[in-house]
Amino acid sequence: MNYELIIFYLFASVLVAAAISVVTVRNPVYAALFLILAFFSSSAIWIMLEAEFLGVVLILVYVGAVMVLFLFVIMMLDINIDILREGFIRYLPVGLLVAVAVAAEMIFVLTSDTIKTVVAPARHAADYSNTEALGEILYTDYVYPFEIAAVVLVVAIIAAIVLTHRKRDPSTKSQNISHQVRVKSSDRLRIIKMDAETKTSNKVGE
Amino acid sequence: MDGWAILSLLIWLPILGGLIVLVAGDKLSRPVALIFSVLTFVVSLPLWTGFDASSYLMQFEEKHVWIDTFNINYYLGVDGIAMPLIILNTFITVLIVIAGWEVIKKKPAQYMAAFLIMEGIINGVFAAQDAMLFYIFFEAMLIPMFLVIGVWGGVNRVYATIKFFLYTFFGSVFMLISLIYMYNQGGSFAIADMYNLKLGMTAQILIFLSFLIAFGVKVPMWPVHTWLPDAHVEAPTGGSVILAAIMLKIGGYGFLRFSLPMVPDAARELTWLVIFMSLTAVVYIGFVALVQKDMKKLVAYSSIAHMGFVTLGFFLVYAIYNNTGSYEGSVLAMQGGMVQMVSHGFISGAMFLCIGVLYDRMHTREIDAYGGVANTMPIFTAFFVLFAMANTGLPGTSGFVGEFMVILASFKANFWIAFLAATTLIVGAGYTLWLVKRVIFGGVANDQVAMLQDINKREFTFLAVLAFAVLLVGLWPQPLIHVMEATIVHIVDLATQTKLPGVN
Amino acid sequence: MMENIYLAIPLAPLIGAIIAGVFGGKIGRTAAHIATIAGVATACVLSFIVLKHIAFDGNTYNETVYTWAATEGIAFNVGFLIDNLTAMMMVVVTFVSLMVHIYTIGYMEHDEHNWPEESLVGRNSYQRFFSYISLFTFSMLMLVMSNNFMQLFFGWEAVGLVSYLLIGFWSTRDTAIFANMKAFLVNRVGDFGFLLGIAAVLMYFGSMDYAEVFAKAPEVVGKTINIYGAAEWSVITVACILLFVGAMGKSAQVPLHVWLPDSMEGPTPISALIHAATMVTAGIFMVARMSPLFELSTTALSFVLIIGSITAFFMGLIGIVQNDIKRVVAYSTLSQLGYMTVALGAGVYGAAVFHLMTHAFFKALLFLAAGSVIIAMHHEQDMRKMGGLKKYMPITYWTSLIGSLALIGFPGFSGFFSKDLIIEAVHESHVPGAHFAYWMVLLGVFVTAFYSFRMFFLVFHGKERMDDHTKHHLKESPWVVTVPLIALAIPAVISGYLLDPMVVGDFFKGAIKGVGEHESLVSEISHHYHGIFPFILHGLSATPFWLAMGGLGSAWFIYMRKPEIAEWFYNKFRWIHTLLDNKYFIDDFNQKIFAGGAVALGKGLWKYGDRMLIDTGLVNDSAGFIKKLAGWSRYLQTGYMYHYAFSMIIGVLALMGWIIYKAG
Amino acid sequence: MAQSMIPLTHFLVIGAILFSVSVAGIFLNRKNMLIILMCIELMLLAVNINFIAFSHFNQDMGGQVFVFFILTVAAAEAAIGLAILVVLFRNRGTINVQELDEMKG
Repeated sequence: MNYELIIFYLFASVLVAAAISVVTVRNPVYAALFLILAFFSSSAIWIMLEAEFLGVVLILVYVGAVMVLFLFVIMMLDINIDILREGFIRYLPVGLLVAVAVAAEMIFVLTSDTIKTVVAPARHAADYSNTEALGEILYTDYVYPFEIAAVVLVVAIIAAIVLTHRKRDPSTKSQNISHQVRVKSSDRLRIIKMDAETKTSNKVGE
Repeated sequence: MDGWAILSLLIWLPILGGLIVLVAGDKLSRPVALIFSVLTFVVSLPLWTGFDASSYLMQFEEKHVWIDTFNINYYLGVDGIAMPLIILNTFITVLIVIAGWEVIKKKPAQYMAAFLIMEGIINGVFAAQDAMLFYIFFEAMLIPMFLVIGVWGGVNRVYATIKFFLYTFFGSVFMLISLIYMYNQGGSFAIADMYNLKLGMTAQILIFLSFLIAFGVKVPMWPVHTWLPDAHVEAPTGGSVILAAIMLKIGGYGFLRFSLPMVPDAARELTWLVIFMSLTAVVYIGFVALVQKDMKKLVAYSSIAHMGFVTLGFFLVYAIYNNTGSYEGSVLAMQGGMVQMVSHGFISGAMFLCIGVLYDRMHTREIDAYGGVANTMPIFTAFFVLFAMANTGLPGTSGFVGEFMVILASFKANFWIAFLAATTLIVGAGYTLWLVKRVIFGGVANDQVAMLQDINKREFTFLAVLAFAVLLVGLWPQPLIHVMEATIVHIVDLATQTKLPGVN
Repeated sequence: MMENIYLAIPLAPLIGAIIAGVFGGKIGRTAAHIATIAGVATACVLSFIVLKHIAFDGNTYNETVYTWAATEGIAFNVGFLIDNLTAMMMVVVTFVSLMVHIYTIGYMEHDEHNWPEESLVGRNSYQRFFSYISLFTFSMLMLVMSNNFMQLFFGWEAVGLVSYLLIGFWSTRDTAIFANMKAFLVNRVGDFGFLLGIAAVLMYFGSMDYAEVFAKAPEVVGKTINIYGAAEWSVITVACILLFVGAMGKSAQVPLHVWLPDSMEGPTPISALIHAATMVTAGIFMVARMSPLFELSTTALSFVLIIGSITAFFMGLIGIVQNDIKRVVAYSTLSQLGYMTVALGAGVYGAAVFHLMTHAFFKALLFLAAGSVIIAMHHEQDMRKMGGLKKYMPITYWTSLIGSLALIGFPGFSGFFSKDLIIEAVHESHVPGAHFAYWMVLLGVFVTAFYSFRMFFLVFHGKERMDDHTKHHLKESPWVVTVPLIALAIPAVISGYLLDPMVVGDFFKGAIKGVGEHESLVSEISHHYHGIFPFILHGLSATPFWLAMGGLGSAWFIYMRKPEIAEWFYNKFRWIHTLLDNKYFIDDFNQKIFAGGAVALGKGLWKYGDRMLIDTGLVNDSAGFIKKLAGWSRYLQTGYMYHYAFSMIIGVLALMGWIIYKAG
Repeated sequence: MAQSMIPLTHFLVIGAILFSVSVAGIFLNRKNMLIILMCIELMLLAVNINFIAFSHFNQDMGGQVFVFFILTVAAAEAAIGLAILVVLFRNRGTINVQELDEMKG
């Protein structure tokens, strides 16, 4: 057994174990943490596949941003875990059955001869930069999709804000500067015409 | 007039007119609609005067590329069977505008616009020489009719509109499939190209059946006729008139334009089916008409029976050949069917207008609510009896011509076909005269009848015009028959040549 | 020149009809009847000119007026064929029509009394009536002048239409509008056969034109047609029987006779014109016209003969029990039409047409006389309330007597010649069924005499049974009524003397073809014939005369001398009376089985076929099924996101499995 | 160092297992929307592994570009998904999927 393969199996088993943990642990916080572990392991596997840039990005973006967001949300919400765990055991057989079926089918396909005959390419030289290669193709052929992706992100940001933005309580008092500036005297003071008041109280006594 | 694109004008002028009527608003809508309908009618007249009756070729042709990818063209033209129907359409529309003049109080502008637009679309159906164009007009026509019944209809109008729409729509999708199939086989949507397309027997039979469903629903043939009585009963008078006078004709026209020339071998194979359905329509529906309690329903059923003659006449050609070994008599039969279509346009239109006249006064169509109308409306009675007699196929009226020709020809096909077809003489007279007896004759039945006013000048105008038409065609059908002769002969030619691949 | 005359003859009454019908309200009564009478008078005068031109100068005319339609080499023309037969019919039609027109002035003078006060349709009924009878004259002329089957059918139906309009003329009377619908429908049954007959002719002869068809007839003789099963029918027989079915409808032969008695609901002038003299004889005329075809089929002739003889006898019997004066005459008309049909069946078409002519005169006379009585009786038609009218209405009395004598075939009167000839011919005939027919017509003579004079005695003699008010107003009718009576009485007597040229001679030579056996029949009769007076003398000693005298005598004895005999007979043989009074229950049968059956069938088809099977079953239930299906599939829509997700996953799983299975 | 010793199948199988686990996760944690979201992330990860494996073995950068975009979109999706979750919790007081049956017809 070769050194490289050992490393692969190591990360792969961690990855699988972490993934299983994600779906089985009681506490969502743990689940999130196991997910982070899974990302780490897969990032390692990616790097073994000469996708260094993406491996790094996975950790930076996912672990650094997305998973933090997850944790943040989990902790923010006051979730009753027991209710959410209901039926876990009941569905276990079905879940396993489906999972095994999916896995079996996929593995059946993946271990077919056509895929086995694919020969691994030669390793790149040490000075090969995956980032540079990716960047080259990304900013040339895929420049429009890249820009669209940027737009998608912006939309996501705005959407997230819009969704979670809370309306202010109408009873809260606040200033509206532009209204204050634009105010006219007539808005504040109204002059009306009326008949002069006569003293009537005197007559009552008579 | 050659320089004028008359057919395009006939399609788009009324549609434009309809839009203008919409813009003009309720007050101006009636005169504007009248102007446009009369204008369209006038424009349609050169079709008759400029028509070369000795040729079966398409005339007044117009052709422009429309959708290049699928070889779909804006291709218009008329021959001897389309031309009379277009003129019938423009003629009837004028009468409808007049008939709806005072009667329609709810949204008159929309009402008039719907009919003008429908007129244009139906002209398109008759003029289209490209199957896809035909199909589009064929379907588009449903929309204004749907609105007319749905908006100005009676109590159960929603049921009737949906039934009407689904029925006809159900039929036409099959036709679309067939047209696309033939396009895939021949690479062209032009109807003339489809005539030359060789098709195997299975394909022909399937195509024939799809056409049969599409046009059979429209005609309507038994047993897919039940939408018609409902639609008629719920439709306003104008809607009924257009429905009976024009829209039903599209079914018959479709048989002549599509079924017979495109899939003659299948038509020969399945001719028994069509003849069976036609005779059922004549006999069965005749008896059903006898027991109707609603005047409009009665006339609607009589329409179905009369249209049975149309389909019978069209499909006698093979039966005649089987019986006598020659095609002699098939032209007579087919012309009989065509004349019957035109004549039925006049007569059923007139009958529905008459019922409309009564309905406007009494607000009921129940036969039992009437009786002795002659005592209060003598002039109306004269017209009503005339049209009723035309409905029974009395010689001298247009109703006779078609039935006479078809029965004469059907004897060549088979004694029993003629026998069953001729029963209409008795049954048709039975239901019509019984209607006349119960509604028109007798003593004044009730106070409402006693209060009836005779027809006014407007009503007199449209009834008189129709009466004139009915008598003219009845007394001298030769011009009409002459105009379609060459085309019908050509269609019989096409229908009698096999199109199976490998033959010829 | 002659062409214009031919054209003018039908058109003149048509123009009159249009003037009176369309503008009747504006121009008033007098102008309307002047216009129509002028039209018919023109036609009548011109008809006499034509008769002279054709019959005496020996011309025939057969030309097309215009082409109604032409297709596939078959021309449907409107045209005239004027030969001796036509010319004679034209004279009869226009003359009787003219008389009836004049008579109508008197008969319809107070027609407004027949309408409800407020009825608008009754307001111009007088003009309308004139318009109708002129229109009828036009139609009838088109029928007889036709030179082709299409126009024949046009005239055929057109006279039917006018008959319909006139029977139901008093449209506020329920019986009238029932009768007119019945008349039209029964006629339509006949027309149904007639149209099929025309279709058969077109198919096998390839033409609509009489001349062409007759010319081609010998070629068609051997052809057969397969109608049902394996039996092959001769084409000619089938065509002739079908055509004759039309004649049965129009000429009211059993079993299509039911409409004629009911048609008496119409005003009397039209009973005379349409339902006695002209329209009902159209069938006879048609068969005579088609004689070259009928000659070729003995089967068809036999059929005609038997139908005719049944009608002649059994319809006469019903006449005995009728109490309505018009209905007696109506049943007598049926019976006489039977005689004509018998003559046709025996192959002596000339005799049939001859009887048609004489009958037209004397029967129109009888009807008009009956009408005159009805006027005097203030529209009371029940004979039991009449009697002793002789002294009040001398002209009516004498003309009626002439008519009745002519009807029973009293020697010297027109009916004698024609009827005797028919009986003689049937006696000599060898057509199958002739023997039966002979006895029928012979017994018919007795019956005819009996009911005719029963009516005559009941009306004009005996006790005055009317109420005082009516009696007080009894008087002879005005001249417009009596002049036509007298004018018709003359030919009712003398037209019989035309026997010599018309039947024995070769008057109908070109128009009516008797070939083979029947030719010899005619010649055999001619052989016995030695001039008009020996014929009368011979008639005095023959059986029919004594039968007629017997009928006359017994009528006199029973109704004048010993009315108790009728009473006794009535009590003794009530079932016979019931049978006759109910017209052999044919009406009830038709009403129940055909009318009721058609309505029941229609209801059944509508209820179970249209509404249940198609509408509910096919249409609404298929819509309902979709609705139900949607209802079920609605349960699949739980609204739980994860259910959708699961089904998606399972779907992917299944799809993957399927792809693997296919690939593996 | 000419060639990698690990065959393509290995990577793909890892991806497959990861995918199956996440499918099972969705089944098992049918009520907890948070875990479901995480399972979706895992699924995307499995897909990404496949992309990268193929990209490597076929020497085609296109696969990596795809992964790049998937990451982007997944990030966006997570952000919006969590935002929805927060709103949901705020309105309904629960993230129990079983109580969310507003779409039921």
